[in-house]
Amino acid sequence: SGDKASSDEETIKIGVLASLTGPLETYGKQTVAGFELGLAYATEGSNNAAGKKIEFIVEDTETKPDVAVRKATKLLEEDGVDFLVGSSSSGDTLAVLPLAEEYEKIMVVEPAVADSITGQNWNKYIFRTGRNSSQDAVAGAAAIAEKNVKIATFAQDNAYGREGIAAFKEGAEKLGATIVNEQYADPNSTDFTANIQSIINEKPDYLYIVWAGSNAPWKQLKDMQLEEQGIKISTAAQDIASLKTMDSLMGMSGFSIYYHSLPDNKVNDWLVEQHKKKFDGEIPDLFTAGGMTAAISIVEALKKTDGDKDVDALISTMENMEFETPKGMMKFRAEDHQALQSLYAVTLEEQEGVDHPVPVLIRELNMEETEPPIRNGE
Amino acid sequence: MLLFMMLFPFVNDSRSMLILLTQIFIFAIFAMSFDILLGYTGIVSFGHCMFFGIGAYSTAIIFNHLEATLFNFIIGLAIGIILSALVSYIIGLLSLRLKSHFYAMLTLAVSQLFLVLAEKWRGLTHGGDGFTFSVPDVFKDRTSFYYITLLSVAVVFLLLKLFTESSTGKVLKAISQNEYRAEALGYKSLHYKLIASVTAGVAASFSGALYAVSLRFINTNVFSIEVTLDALLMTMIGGIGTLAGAIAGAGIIEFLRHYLSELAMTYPIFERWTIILGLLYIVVLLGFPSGLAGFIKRITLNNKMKAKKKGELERTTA
Amino acid sequence: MEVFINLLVNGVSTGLLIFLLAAGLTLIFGLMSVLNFAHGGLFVWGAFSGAWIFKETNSFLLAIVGAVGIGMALGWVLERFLIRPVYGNHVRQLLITLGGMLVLSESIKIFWGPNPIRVNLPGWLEGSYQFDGIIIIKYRVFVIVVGLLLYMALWLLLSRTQIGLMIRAGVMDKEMVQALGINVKGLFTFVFLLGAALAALGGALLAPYSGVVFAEMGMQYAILAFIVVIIGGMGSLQGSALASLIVGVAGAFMAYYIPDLSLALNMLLLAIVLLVKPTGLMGEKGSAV
Amino acid sequence: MSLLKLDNLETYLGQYHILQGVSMSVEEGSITVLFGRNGAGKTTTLRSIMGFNPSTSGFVHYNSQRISGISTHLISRKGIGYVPENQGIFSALTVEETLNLAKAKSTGEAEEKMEWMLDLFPDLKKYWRKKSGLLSGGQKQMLAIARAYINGDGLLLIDEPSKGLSPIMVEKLMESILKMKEKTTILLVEQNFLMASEIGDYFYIMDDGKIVHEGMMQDLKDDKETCQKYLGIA
Amino acid sequence: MENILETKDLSVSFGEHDVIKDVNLEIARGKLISIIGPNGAGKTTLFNLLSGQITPTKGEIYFKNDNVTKLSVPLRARRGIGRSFQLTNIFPELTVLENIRLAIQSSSKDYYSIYPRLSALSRQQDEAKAYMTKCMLNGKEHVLAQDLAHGEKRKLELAMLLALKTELLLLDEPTAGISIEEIPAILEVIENIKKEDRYTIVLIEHKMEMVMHLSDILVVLFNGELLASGNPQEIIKDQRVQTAYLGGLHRESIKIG
Ligand SMILES: Nc1ncnc2c1ncn2[C@@H]1O[C@H](COP(=O)(O)OP(=O)(O)OP(=O)(O)O)[C@@H](O)[C@H]1O
Ligand SMILES: Nc1ncnc2c1ncn2[C@@H]1O[C@H](COP(=O)(O)OP(=O)(O)OP(=O)(O)O)[C@@H](O)[C@H]1O
Ligand SMILES: [Mg+2]
Ligand SMILES: [Mg+2]
Repeated sequence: SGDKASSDEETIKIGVLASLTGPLETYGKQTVAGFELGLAYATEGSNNAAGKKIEFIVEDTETKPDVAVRKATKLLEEDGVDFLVGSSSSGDTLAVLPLAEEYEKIMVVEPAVADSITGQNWNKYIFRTGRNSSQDAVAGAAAIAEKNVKIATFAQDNAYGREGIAAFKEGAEKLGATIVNEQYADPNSTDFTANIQSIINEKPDYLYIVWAGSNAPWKQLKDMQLEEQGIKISTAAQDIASLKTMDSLMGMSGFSIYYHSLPDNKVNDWLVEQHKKKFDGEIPDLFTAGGMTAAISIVEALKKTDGDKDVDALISTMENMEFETPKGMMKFRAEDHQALQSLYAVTLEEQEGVDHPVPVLIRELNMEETEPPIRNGE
Repeated sequence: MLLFMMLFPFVNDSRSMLILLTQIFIFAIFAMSFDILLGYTGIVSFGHCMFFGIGAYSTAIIFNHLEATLFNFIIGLAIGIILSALVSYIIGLLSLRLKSHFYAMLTLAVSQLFLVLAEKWRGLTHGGDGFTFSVPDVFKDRTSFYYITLLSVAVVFLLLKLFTESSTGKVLKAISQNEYRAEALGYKSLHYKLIASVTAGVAASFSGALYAVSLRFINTNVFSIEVTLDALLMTMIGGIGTLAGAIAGAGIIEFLRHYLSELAMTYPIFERWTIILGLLYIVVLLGFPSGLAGFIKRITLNNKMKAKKKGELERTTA
Repeated sequence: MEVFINLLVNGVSTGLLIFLLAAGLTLIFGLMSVLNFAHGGLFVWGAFSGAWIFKETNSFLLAIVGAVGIGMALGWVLERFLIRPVYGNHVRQLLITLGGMLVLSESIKIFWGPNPIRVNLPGWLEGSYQFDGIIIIKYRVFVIVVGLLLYMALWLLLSRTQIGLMIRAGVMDKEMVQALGINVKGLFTFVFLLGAALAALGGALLAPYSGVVFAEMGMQYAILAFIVVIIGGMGSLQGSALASLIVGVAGAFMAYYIPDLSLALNMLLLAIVLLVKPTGLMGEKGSAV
Repeated sequence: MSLLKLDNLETYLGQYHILQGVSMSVEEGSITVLFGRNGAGKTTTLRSIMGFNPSTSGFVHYNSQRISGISTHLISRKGIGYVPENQGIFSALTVEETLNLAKAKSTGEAEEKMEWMLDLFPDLKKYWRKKSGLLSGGQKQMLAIARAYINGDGLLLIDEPSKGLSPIMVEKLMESILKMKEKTTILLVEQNFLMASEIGDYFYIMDDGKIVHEGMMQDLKDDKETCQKYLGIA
Repeated sequence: MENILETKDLSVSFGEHDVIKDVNLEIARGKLISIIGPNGAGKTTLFNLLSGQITPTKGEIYFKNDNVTKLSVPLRARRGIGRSFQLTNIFPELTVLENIRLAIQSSSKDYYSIYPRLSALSRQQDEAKAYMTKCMLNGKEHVLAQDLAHGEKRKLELAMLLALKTELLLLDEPTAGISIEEIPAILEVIENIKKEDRYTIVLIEHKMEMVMHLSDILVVLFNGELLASGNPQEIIKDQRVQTAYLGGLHRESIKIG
């Protein structure tokens, strides 16, 4: 139990929760790969920070909240971890949040997006390096919304879709755009043409889409000839697996959270290089960067406290802490511990020798621009 | 066995094992409730998760709005149980006269409607993301919660056992074999099926409530078809028509899951452990249609027969 | 008016696509009285292998044929090892094919990884026609044509040959049918393979519809197919066709006019039909209760 | 010449040794009756001939061809029709469908045979479109016989046709079977001694899986001792 | 004498096929009535109407002067109409004892108790054994019903029916498929039941010898209509019955016992 680890003052343990099997397993694997690289980067390969050895233990949540709780408890109690990192799904993460509070350990949330993690379900031990839905939405709005622009929205009829659109709407309207139609579709549906039809009827300038997961409507959007009717599509350019399904959106402008060629900084250069070296020429993906960021944030905090694991010291250090990440500088906002970060306005372009549409930078949306509203009521 | 389980926390101080066992107990209750339908009454329901979910959400929502006291837990539990009883009664009344597979699909449909409801009634459920809530301290403590669930399994097992041994239970068994004949003996089969489905619904709701408390979090997953499938796997593998089989099944499945996914950390081929579970399930269905419990029963029966034969042989030769 | 036509065409085409999926299921159920949950697994295998073959060979025909072939091979394995031992027992069929379903859809990930994969179309099926507000997607027309042709072929097979009769009789008394000189085992295998072929074909045709395929779609579409088959009346080919069209068209109109209800539409339809007419729209009297 | 010949047939059901060396032969154009008490193995004998319960040793020859060891549908196609003990009615098929099915792999002139059967059993014509499961017991029996005859007219194996039939039906059935005898050979299993002795030419008596007695039917009627011993008839 | 069961213009048709036509039946308490009639005459259907498996298209059924036409199968069983089935109809995977106990449980009005009552259990056990003795099933208590020989299954049917303690017993061909040697045993059981005066028995049977031996009253059903009813010896001489049902064969008889 706990005392074994605490007797070993010299080691700092981090428990990483991720979906290694189940529908989100690619996300989980990226996080883990990124985390490992991030640790190497931040400790310059020594896995030592402020004189302490850093270890990490990975557990598979299987994208099931009950398993996540069990694994988290195991990490906290048996392995005696000092930090939790994770996880791939919002559900798993939400289920683990109270444990962080109960055991008084810091949890770095990456890459779960649900606003409520830093909103109503937040507690002071929670820090999030991943972006949240609202940031996405603000970035999405910033990429297309301006005065007198008519925008229709289309999203999955679930919490992710609804939340994303609500935040987008707020952001877009602030920028002077009007939302003319909101469509939500059964994420499991075969046929989205009716929703698309309804959008066409409103003749908007833009169609903004919030969609995660497999059964995406891209193909049908193209079939319905939206572009030809003067409706521009905009959505998030997500991980590479998703990009591979977005062939028909070539030329679209939207935003990206991360793509290896978008940020221009040395951390990212290092990541791309090392990742390719380690994984057979493969480029890092969306959540690889996220995993790395989570690792860096922890190591940086430890460096600042000089290896002090005292949780209150760590919290006060991390609040307002700025740190270098593959996506440039980030900062944990003091109020809700959400990392403010850059997102990227992009267009999708075809590139020689790449089997998916490549997000090409239009401009970086800096952390002030993408700053989401504070929702944890404190 | 029970004694061993009682002593377990003293001999083993691994918390995650404790949680795993707690989880197994909760699912054991759920699987037993499913067994009342599948094993004792011959009703296949593909929507059993709805009662699990109703129980879980009732408790969770109460704790989300009221204080985390034991009294409120009882209230949540009661609401869940009443709702489940009501829902199972109504669904049963409408559809239990359908043939097995139609009933299965109908329950699936209704449970999916509950999923949609939970997804859409955001004000109450916070949609698919779900919400966390706090629970009374006795439930927070892993050891005391372990004992609470252990006690619950024992009590539910006992109650259901009594139920299946009662006249009503006997009639259920008879109905599952020959409904037509049972009617001619004066038993209204619909009444009995309703009793079975309400009993099962109530027990499932109870396990759902415990589940929510154990997580201190809830989301729409509790209404997902996987939850029903789990109950099905557990009951089938453990052996239908024997409540103990359902408990064993819950244990087997959860442990297998646990160790296979652990193995996956070192041997990536085990990442596809769902296949192994699926194959196991198929093998059990084909090879031991009565599950583990049935298999054991058969072996002991065979041994008894052999012993008896031997005895007879000795007598005749003597 | 344009809206109406668009919705109708798309709805009909979706309906026919669902029909392809349901046809195999209803065939296997109606004739052999087997409830095959693994149908969804065959379907998803059809979808993945079709997409994959097309990517490798760039021949749509080959993709379809290959997908159907693979579907049939898997169907053979299923019939031989899972279903044959449980003919005649609905509950066990339901349970065991569910296991088959789990294994089939999980094993997709061994071959193609856990990520969804994109599906392409040959040039001649890409794009759509547009006449003033009316947008007709070429591929949907193609699906409508294929769906109608298949419906006719199946209908002929069942009404013009005695296969249907033989198999129905075989379900009631297998030995007696053999005693009439009919090779029942062969026939059962044939029908099952036909059903598997239809499932795989449905998968291969659906894949380019939305443009992506993913392993989890098996369960999703298995449920959809079951819903349609039950609404139509178990085992009735016409019923399945009708129900597929209803689900397709109602889905399209509902998503347009009352989008809030569309999430629950199929389940509501199913529940209503089961409660009002348990035998389904065209089911035989008395078979459901 | 004997049309069907069983040679020392041994059959197991599960672990039970049911047929323990059954030998018998059926002459072409005759009605041969197989008697025996409940559980003697009569049904099993017929089922072994049809290949449902294949024998583990011994032979069955039909028309001098060996048919033991091949599958049922091939045995049937040689022209053997079978009326099972439980009638084997396809309850959801109509009379019409059932008889059409019988024609599918029929040997000989199916149409003619069908017409003749409908003449013999006019009830079948009356309920032509009715589901066979809804027919009364006697009607089902007629359907089963017609089905077997239409399907194969070389040899008919009939298992207890008079079970559950009214006296007049039994009488009619006897007449029909006698008429059928003109066109086909029949092996009949029967409990109703009265009926069988009236129409049979030759008989076998089975007990405990063995043939214990055989002879001409006329002789049996006078053989009170055998009747008493094996058939419980005084 | 009081009638335990009466039907008024009872009719049923399936589609356009009238199976039972205006049957007016009066069954006196304590008698054994046999129904004979050609195959397909509607005998089983008449039983199905009386016990409630099917509902008539027209007409009423009175049991002990109460109109029971609209009651369901189980409710009629509870009132006292019990039946056996033409094809054996038991609980295959329960033991013989359990099969009978289910009937006893019903007759002792122990319908819905949801906890086991030990005293009732042992009492029911003893009672079940008594019925087993009565129906000559001794020693088979713990055999699964499906493993019984055919004749024994028929006896079990009878035992269950008796254990239901209904006043009216409808027996549908209790000797169907039973070999000649075993018939006397079943006959004996029925005779024993008949001796106890509290039962009224309606029997469907094709074995004329048996019918003549047992019946107080003979009813002839033909094409769904009551053709004749009355004293067996007279009925059987009726020309119509001779041509429609008996044919020539009945003259030579099968010896029973
Ligand atoms: N599936 C089986 N497994 C084991 N024994 C069986 C099986 N089927 C039948 N038997 C036994 O085989 C024996 C012969 O049965 P068979 O049906 O051939 O008798 P039968 O002479 O036709 O009797 P009946 O006059 O009752 O029809 C009986 O003792 C029966 O119990
Ligand atoms: N559910 C039904 N639907 C349609 N017709 C039916 C149904 N049940 C019975 N019949 C018909 O009613 C008639 C009478 O059948 P029933 O079974 O009552 O005859 P039965 O007198 O018992 O004959 P048997 O002596 O052969 O048993 C038959 O012609 C049968 O086809
Ligand atoms: Mg026999
Ligand atoms: Mg009858």
